[in-house]
Amino acid sequence: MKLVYFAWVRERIGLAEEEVTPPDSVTTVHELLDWLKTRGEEYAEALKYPEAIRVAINQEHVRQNEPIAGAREIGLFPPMTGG
Amino acid sequence: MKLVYFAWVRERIGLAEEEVTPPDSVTTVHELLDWLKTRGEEYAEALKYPEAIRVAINQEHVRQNEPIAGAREIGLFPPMTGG
Amino acid sequence: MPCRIAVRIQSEPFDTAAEIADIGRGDSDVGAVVTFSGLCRDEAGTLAALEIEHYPGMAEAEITRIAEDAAERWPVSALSVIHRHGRIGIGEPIVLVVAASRHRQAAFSAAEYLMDFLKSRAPFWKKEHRVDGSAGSWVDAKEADEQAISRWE
Amino acid sequence: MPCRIAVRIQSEPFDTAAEIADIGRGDSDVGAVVTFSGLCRDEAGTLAALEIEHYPGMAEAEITRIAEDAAERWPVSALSVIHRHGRIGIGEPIVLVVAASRHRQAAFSAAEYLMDFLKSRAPFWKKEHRVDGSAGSWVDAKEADEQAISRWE
Repeated sequence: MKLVYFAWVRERIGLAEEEVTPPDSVTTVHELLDWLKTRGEEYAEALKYPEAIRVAINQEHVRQNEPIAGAREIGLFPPMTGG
Repeated sequence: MKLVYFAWVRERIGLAEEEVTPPDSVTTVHELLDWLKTRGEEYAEALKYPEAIRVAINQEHVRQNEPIAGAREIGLFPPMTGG
Repeated sequence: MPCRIAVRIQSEPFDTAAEIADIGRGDSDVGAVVTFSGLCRDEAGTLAALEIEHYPGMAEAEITRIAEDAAERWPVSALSVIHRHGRIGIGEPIVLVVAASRHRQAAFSAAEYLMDFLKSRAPFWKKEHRVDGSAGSWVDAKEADEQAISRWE
Repeated sequence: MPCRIAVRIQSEPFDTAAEIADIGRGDSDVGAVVTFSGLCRDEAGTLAALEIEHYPGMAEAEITRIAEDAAERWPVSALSVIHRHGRIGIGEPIVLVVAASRHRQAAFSAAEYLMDFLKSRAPFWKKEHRVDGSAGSWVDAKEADEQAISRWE
């Protein structure tokens, strides 16, 4: 699946997007965040406060307990400041 | 004092404004309306439903129980439909 | 900072964009501008235009009083109101309210308050011009407009 | 009549007057047009500009969803939203919401609803550019914006 990062999540991870294949044990957004944190210093730093991370699956907002099955694209970003 | 009329009050009375000198017994707006109704058919028709008449003294809204002492200009008109 | 209040009664059309640009000018602290445009509307397809009569002097004074009340209730930095009189064709603007503030809710509330009071307190009256040339009638005041005021009390 | 919804995300400035004119065009039943313009604001005098990042695709989709919700709640005939991205100078418009309706309260409510949800649901992020050239920080989301949503529930 494709992960896309925005704002300070993107800056801290150092990537705008990437393809990942999490292990089968990763079934929810929350588990995905935990798994990502194991992928390196910059991920651990970017995702240190998971409650500050907003998530979209296939470009729709979801909560962190949402299953990720069927997700083509998951967006991770800080609280939005539009308008 | 000067009376000014607007919209259908003006049309029914047939005047946009006039100078009047009501008798001393006329002390409130309500009494002024009653007195005006005695001045002719067109006044009686225009002021037939006093609850439909809005009043301004010196260009400020007042209720019909307001005293008219000190009034330089009294406006009589239907409910407003601005905006 | 006191609120800048501008009230104009005129027969000419106005330039909404210029009014919006004016109200933010030279004030880098304005984050929100809300406008309300009231257009001449033809409900039944029988209307050619509206003729708007007003009480000169009182119209300006009353709208200014309403704007001052709004400026006391919400932290707005500028309020502008333009109200036209005379003949207004279908689709043309009749009234424009512009409210500027640091905060969007203040700008929204001030504009809405102004329009609510303007509708039933500002001395303007509308008469219809019919498409078929027959004499139109005076537009009746709406009970809903009178009631709209009570929610601000 | 269904509500016409138009959503545009662009880096270019927009012409507010043209947007207002467009929304009323060919619809003689529109009596009320409410606009909200959100301008780039400099609170402390230290800001040179804002850089606005967005999630392409999702930004349009999410604003469209918010507009559709608004159109279900109030009888609006048209809703337009333009949101800019990229570098925006102080005083420049960032976002424009235009709501058209027969009734002013519907237009006001729809515009206010749209802005409230847009603030904390549309995927945009603001980064500061400082006057002194130093690296600015990402603008924090405001608790007040999150709370503004709850009044519509």
